[in-house]
Amino acid sequence: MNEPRTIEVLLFAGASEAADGADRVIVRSHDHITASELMKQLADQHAALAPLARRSRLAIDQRYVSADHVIPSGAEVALIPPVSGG
Amino acid sequence: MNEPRTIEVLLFAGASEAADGADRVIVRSHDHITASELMKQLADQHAALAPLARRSRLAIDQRYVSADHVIPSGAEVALIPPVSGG
Amino acid sequence: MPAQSTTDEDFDSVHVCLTDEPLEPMIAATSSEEPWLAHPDAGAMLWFHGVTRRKTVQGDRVTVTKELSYTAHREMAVKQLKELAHNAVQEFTLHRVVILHRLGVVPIGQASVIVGCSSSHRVASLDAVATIMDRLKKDVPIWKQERFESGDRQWIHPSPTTDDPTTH
Amino acid sequence: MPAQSTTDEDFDSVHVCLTDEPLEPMIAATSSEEPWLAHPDAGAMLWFHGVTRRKTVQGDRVTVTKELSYTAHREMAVKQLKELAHNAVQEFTLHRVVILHRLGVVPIGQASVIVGCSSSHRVASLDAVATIMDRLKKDVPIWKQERFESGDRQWIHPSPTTDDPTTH
Repeated sequence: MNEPRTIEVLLFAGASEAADGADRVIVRSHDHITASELMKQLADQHAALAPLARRSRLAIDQRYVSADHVIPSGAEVALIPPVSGG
Repeated sequence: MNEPRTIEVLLFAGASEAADGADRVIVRSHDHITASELMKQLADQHAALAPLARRSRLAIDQRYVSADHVIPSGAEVALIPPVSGG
Repeated sequence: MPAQSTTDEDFDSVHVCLTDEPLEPMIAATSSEEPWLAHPDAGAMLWFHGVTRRKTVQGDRVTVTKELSYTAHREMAVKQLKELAHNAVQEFTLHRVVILHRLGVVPIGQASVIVGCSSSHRVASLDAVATIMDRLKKDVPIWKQERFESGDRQWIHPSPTTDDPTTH
Repeated sequence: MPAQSTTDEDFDSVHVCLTDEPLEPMIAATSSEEPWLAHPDAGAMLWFHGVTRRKTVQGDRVTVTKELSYTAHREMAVKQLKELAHNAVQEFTLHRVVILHRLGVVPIGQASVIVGCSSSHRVASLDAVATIMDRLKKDVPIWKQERFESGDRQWIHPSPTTDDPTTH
């Protein structure tokens, strides 16, 4: 259990800009990781994303998830900064 | 003062229908008459209009007037039953 | 508000029309560029269409309307609609207001009234359309006659206790 | 609501689109007969246009926008817009809902979002448009970048304390 694993996180708008225009980043993580743990690792490993990540939500397979949601392997993971559509 | 006078009152919608389709009626009245007095005389002299007149407003020169408004000679007088536009 | 309280700019911001013609083509003719509501500082544009409805449900009773027919004290109605529009411009800080009302027979699915507003933010236009419709239905001397599938006809003169059942 | 709660009838009542093209011609193409909102029992149809505004006033400060540019998590945004529309149909007893959102550059005076609703009575459509816009701006993964006349560009990520200044 808790095998090492990498998770790809999709970036948009200001988050993508903070990552020099990249549309995704890789987070080194492990199995059975929760959404809140992943957010912490994302901020630790990609410092430029930290300020906006703190105000963002995580979407797994295109649904917002709660902090204790365990991220399934193979799922689409997206960092959703505060939205401003309309 | 209080010379005899006739006042033409414009009718619309259900009021016109109640007056057999007439678009106006004549009310025998006198000078210095107020809106509420005219409404009473209208109902007395045109019984078919009485029920709807009781629920109507009077417009003088295309403005709603209060009960004690004195009707100027030569003014346009209209009976405005409850409206239902829109 | 009396007319002297309206400025030239205010006058230009209002378009009011009472007509025997269908309203939809009047809107369609301008809708792609929306010149009636357009303004560089407008962030919100709202168009309300009040349309003749087939069915009216009141409790267990359903009545079927064939068509509506509208009449008005035309001159007074136009004056009041203009006043209503100008007041709304002031009260809700609107850029533009359009009020169109159709008279005569209005078949099912067609508009009897169209109200358009533009404003910097959406809440102002939403509030303005709601208020304009409320006031129009309370004060403007326009009346509808309901014509049922059964052949019956009835002028609608709502009282506080018997509301207009065909209202939009 | 999950997809299984929507019926076939409900499905037909909703039209959602995320596009890189201007929205106005899409509406104009259907506006004279309004098939998207038309329903024989609809007494009210409402179209809201959220439009790019030139000036934004915040207290004493006025900023001048050159244009806005929108991006999205497209697949997720479409799913959420559909869900939003279906929920509104149920919640407000609507006959039809249309939500169109434009992506890419939106010049001054053009619509970034258009929401249309039809209902038996006007209050339902007015409430529905207000609610749909509130929820869209809170939850749907679409972002705007403001591009100023000065050449500056800024992604808008509103927080409870710093609202989106360019909001409609």
